[in-house]
Amino acid sequence: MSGPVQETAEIFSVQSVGEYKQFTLVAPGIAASARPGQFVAVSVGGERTSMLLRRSFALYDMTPGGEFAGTIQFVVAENGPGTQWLVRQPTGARLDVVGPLGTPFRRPNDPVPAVLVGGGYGTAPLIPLARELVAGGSAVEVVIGASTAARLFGELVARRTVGHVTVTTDDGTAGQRGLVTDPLPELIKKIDAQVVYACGPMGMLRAVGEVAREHAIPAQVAVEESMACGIGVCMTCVLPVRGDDGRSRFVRSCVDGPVFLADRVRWSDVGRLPDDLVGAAGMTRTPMRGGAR
Amino acid sequence: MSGPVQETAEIFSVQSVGEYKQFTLVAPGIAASARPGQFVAVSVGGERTSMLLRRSFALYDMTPGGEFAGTIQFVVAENGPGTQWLVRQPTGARLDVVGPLGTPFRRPNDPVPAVLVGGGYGTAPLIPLARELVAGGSAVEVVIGASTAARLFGELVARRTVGHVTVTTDDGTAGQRGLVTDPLPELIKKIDAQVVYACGPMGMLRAVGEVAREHAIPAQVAVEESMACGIGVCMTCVLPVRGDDGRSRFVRSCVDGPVFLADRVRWSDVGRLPDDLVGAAGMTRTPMRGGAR
Amino acid sequence: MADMSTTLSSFRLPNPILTASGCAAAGRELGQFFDVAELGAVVTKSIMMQPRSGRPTPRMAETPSGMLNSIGLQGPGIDSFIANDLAWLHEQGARTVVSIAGGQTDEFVELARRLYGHPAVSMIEVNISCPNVESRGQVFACDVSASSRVIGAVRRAADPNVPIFAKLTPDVTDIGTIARACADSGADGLSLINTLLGLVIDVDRFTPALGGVTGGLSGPAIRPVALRCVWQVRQAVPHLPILGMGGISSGLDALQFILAGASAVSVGTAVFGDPSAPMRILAELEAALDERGFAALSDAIGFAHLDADERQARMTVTV
Amino acid sequence: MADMSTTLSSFRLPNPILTASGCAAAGRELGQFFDVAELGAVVTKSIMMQPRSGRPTPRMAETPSGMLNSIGLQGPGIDSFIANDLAWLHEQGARTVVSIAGGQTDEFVELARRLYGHPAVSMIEVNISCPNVESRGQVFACDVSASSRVIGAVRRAADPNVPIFAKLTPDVTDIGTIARACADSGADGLSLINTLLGLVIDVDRFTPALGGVTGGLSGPAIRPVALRCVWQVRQAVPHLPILGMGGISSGLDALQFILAGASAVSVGTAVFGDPSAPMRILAELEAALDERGFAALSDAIGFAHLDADERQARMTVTV
Ligand SMILES: Cc1cc2nc3c(=O)[nH]c(=O)nc-3n(C[C@H](O)[C@H](O)[C@H](O)COP(=O)(O)OP(=O)(O)OC[C@H]3O[C@@H](n4cnc5c(N)ncnc54)[C@H](O)[C@@H]3O)c2cc1C
Ligand SMILES: Cc1cc2nc3c(=O)[nH]c(=O)nc-3n(C[C@H](O)[C@H](O)[C@H](O)COP(=O)(O)OP(=O)(O)OC[C@H]3O[C@@H](n4cnc5c(N)ncnc54)[C@H](O)[C@@H]3O)c2cc1C
Ligand SMILES: Cc1cc2nc3c(=O)[nH]c(=O)nc-3n(C[C@H](O)[C@H](O)[C@H](O)COP(=O)(O)O)c2cc1C
Ligand SMILES: Cc1cc2nc3c(=O)[nH]c(=O)nc-3n(C[C@H](O)[C@H](O)[C@H](O)COP(=O)(O)O)c2cc1C
Ligand code: FES
Ligand code: FES
Repeated sequence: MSGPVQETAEIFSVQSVGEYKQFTLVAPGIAASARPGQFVAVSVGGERTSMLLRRSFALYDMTPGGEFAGTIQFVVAENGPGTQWLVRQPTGARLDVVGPLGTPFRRPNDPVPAVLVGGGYGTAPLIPLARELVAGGSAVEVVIGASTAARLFGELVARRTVGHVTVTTDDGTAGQRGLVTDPLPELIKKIDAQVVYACGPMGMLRAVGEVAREHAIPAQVAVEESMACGIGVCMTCVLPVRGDDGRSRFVRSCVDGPVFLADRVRWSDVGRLPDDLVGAAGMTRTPMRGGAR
Repeated sequence: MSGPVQETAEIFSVQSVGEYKQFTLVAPGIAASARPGQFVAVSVGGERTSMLLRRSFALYDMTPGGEFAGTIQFVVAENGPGTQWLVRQPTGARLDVVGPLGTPFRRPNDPVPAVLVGGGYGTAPLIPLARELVAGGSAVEVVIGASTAARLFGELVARRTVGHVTVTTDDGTAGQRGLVTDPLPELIKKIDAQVVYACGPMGMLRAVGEVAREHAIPAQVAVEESMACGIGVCMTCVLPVRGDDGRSRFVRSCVDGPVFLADRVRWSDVGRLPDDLVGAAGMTRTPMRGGAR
Repeated sequence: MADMSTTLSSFRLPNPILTASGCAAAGRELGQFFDVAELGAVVTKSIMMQPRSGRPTPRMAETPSGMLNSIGLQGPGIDSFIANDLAWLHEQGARTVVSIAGGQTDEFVELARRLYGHPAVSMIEVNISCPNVESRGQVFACDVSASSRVIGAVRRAADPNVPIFAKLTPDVTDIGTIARACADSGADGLSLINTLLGLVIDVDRFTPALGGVTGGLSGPAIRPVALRCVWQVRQAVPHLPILGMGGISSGLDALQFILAGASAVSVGTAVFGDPSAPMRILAELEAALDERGFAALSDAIGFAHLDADERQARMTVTV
Repeated sequence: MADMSTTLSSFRLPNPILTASGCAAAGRELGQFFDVAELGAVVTKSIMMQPRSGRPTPRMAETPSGMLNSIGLQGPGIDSFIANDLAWLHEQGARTVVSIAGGQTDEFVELARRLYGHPAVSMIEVNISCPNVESRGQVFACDVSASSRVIGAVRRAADPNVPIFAKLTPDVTDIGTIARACADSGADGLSLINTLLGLVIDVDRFTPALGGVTGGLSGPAIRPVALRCVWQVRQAVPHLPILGMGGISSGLDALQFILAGASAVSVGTAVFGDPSAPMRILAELEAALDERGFAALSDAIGFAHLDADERQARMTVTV
């Protein structure tokens, strides 16, 4: 795994998938080394924009250059002004992209049965992972969910990749009504899964982690925390995570994540400052007035 | 003359003319009442841009709606980031435009011989004026100049409108080498001109004013001062101008101009605060530290 | 539809959207784009006793998401203002907040006297973010005692039926202290913020870009600073109403100020880019309140200072 | 090609582009994008004695042409910093400015001692824009005597061969006074500016958007304020070198700071949007100086303060 690069990448195509847009970019430098679970950070707004920060997107596909130049794919949900700008960009436009960023999903060396759990566009990074797991001979189950049918992503490609997929929606507009975690225990049992991989909203990741723990198997989850730099220099993207030494620290989700072991993340302390965090004592000694200073 | 309106105007066409781009916009509200010498103020940069202020452009054409919707035209020289953005806008894009703004050239009630002097894109607002003067039966001479041939504007249309046009360039790449003011005295004499109209850089306007004064005729000149609002509320665009009462004031060039009588503008005091200006005494009594406060 | 009415001390307004001093002249030009009587109020450009030429040009520079200006309080002087501008506003039926500025305490006092009893004046905004000639040009609002002196004197001189608001500069170490001093001296409310002192260098002429060297920074760039000031002042003097401003260009921007503690807001620089901005912002704010279940604007004022229980209580009572 | 070398007191730099404290960690991550030894210097994130967790999330909010952060000086503490970060920088051959922060004077002093004689330390930036626990959390740099005390003590404790720069906050009534106090207490130069205190309200959650309530505003939005501070401090203490920063994202931005009086500049927030910004800005600045006929960067420092004759003289001598 080599480091990230900054590329001016042409948009090769933009496709609508439900409520999402799926982007294909010509980005050979990033495609060359990207791994499932990693993400890219894209400049938005064009010249003289008032939006200074890049927007992050998990990689849905990375096809290193061969006969053609290497490409990457990601999936964009319209959210605020940055993603609104992005989804309006036409084919042929050029985007400034930094990647691949973050830690990938860790794969077993030997085939192991795995369940992949995707929420909304969170399914995107699981697809290339599924492909690798299947190619490596692992038994794979995929369950995807969303609030409503239009926010599902990847059903077809998941089905093609692993042969079948379980679908849930909160409102029952597709698949079974309910949460992705509802069918999860059964799927784990079905293939005697040894690992769960998940990507989606924080609440879902936490719930997936709990189900995995009940089955005494690890869950690798890709989180989404607000990021200013994406490359590890600013410290905005931290989560309270338990380390190998048992002590918890605020850990950067852009370089030490976005993939974490679910049972290491202190979900109930996200957005809080638990007393036992390394360096928390230092904070009370010197309360800050606000600001970086 | 009715007041300005704010319109979302579609770009009907963009044409290259030398170094300039000539815009045609569908803007019936503005076209309905605009007069030669007036200008429009255009938002630049698109959504979430960091550029807050509108850019001003003199009207080159105003065709009120009849069978088709009313259109306006203006000519844009690439200057800083705002105009760079503007000249890249494609046909069909929509611009937020306010206009018509400012005072038009005042036309005589009866036909009078007139010389029109345009510098660079400053020729643009003189063309519709020339058309009106000719239609009104005035004898018209046009002289246009620029630093170099590619920065001339309107030679052909001026020739079509008034039959002939004198051209100067600083570098001799078109017409006679020299300044627009070189042939001016001769042209004034030729038609026994009773008025000069001019638009172009400040230095040129001042020089034109001097030539007119030497011939004891008025010069109406359209100035270009940095404008924040364009509608008269901010007081950024002022020039030191002598009033009918003989006293000088800082006068807003966006509403009391951009057309001024050249001999009323205190050219050598532009960018200064002459002691005899109305209210200058109030300034020394209360020196300001900077800022609006 | 949320009830949009609000109050600034004893001044009742049908809605909380005002213009900002110096960004709307005396309303006449904006009258070409909308009926100024539909504003919460027009805040006029700060007026002084004598006519003032203002500063030499260039008077403005565009900056990222902002602009720098150095107008230098150009104006016709109070007599002409009353005869022309105020008369026009009165004719339109526009509620009017008159902003006054002075070089010394006496000038403020004299201005308040001239406005005494004038039927068109609903409120006076005392622009103390301007330099004190008696103190080597230090801005009044940078100093506790200068602020107190002016506000106290104006409060005594002004029509007692007319609320007076002190307009503060953010360029101070502790805006809470200044706000408290104004409150103690009789201010009926606080307007915040005036521009931040800034500078741009012209890299081709190798000099400051503005004729006045430094200038005042305004626009969305300063909004986080303005919100912080509103937040701090709301905590320092919770009993005084705040007229908030600084970079407001949308209804959600205005809502941020309301939630932070402003009872009404002024729209300044946004008008330059969009002359009908105040009316657009009013409509957007109303929609934003409706979407969030506020029955009345007044329920949202200072809402972000409440804890979860207090919020719940306020919403249940009124919705 | 203009000679780009410059000095910050006794510290000689091949070029005037540095990173900004807290915006480049300790250089390692940026090393993936360019060779950090090519920077004028790396300025490391402010380090304190003990490990610090920093503040709860959310820690940032994007604002128009800026961002608000409330990291709360998360860091590993000085010992780990020296053992890991400083060692790595030393290996890379990167010139290093170590930023130190403390809750009281003693902490600053102890930090300076730990760095004493360390071969990798070219300069110390004393981040006094942080709260003084002994003074109810008031920021050191908001107060003349607190600033003097820290700077004097650090100057006495630090390696005499290493220049110390005081890093100031713009959130003060008169930055010139603070700068003079630092100069009198032995600062070898001044770093300006730190972030402006700001706030954003989350209009859906009805609370401040940041976990720390208020945060520091940075980016192009604040550039005019930063330039004004550099201008004022250059006039207040003309003999001290200035490390300028605040919203620099292009070579022309950097040139504005140089012309206003900075001897070198730090690039902060721009790195988040463009990790190779420092190298791009260096190239752009060099080109801008060449175009304008400056033979050396040093000729341009403070150029905008000169009158026309002085400028002429300076250009003719050197060009
Ligand atoms: C590692 C990672 C992977 C992601 N993958 C995807 C993906 O595959 N598809 C997708 O549609 N979205 C993804 N997101 C979320 C996406 O980055 C945000 O939706 C986007 O940044 C919002 O920008 P905006 O301008 O539309 O919204 P705004 O709310 O205006 O953004 C303002 C600021 O907040 C940040 N921000 C806002 N929401 C989020 C969020 N949910 N996560 C992180 N930062 C946020 C933005 O980056 C920006 O700096 C991912 C986020 C992270 C951190
Ligand atoms: C009444 C009037 C009529 C004009 N007519 C034309 C025309 O027909 N064609 C044309 O090409 N240009 C015209 N201009 C000039 C045009 O407005 C400027 O070139 C343009 O505003 C520059 O914007 P920018 O973003 O490219 O440059 P920037 O330098 O980045 O602009 C920064 C700010 O300064 C202002 N500014 C910069 N240069 C000028 C200038 N020369 N005049 C006024 N404001 C300026 C901008 O409006 C903006 O607010 C006219 C200006 C005025 C006032
Ligand atoms: C061009 C201009 C002129 C101003 N003149 C005044 C003034 O005369 N009196 C005053 O109190 N504030 C004045 N201000 C400050 C505004 O009223 C307002 O406080 C500030 O601009 C912040 O709001 P904004 O970002 O919405 O513009 C002026 C601002 C600008 C931009
Ligand atoms: C995320 C972040 C963290 C910062 N941390 C520090 C810090 O630890 N010490 C310090 O002196 N300044 C810190 N700063 C302030 C910067 O060094 C710089 O002074 C300020 O951001 C202005 O420059 P800019 O606009 O180029 O970012 C931080 C700024 C940001 C944005
Ligand atoms: S986003 Fe900057 S450290 Fe993670
Ligand atoms: S541009 Fe605002 S008054 Fe003329």
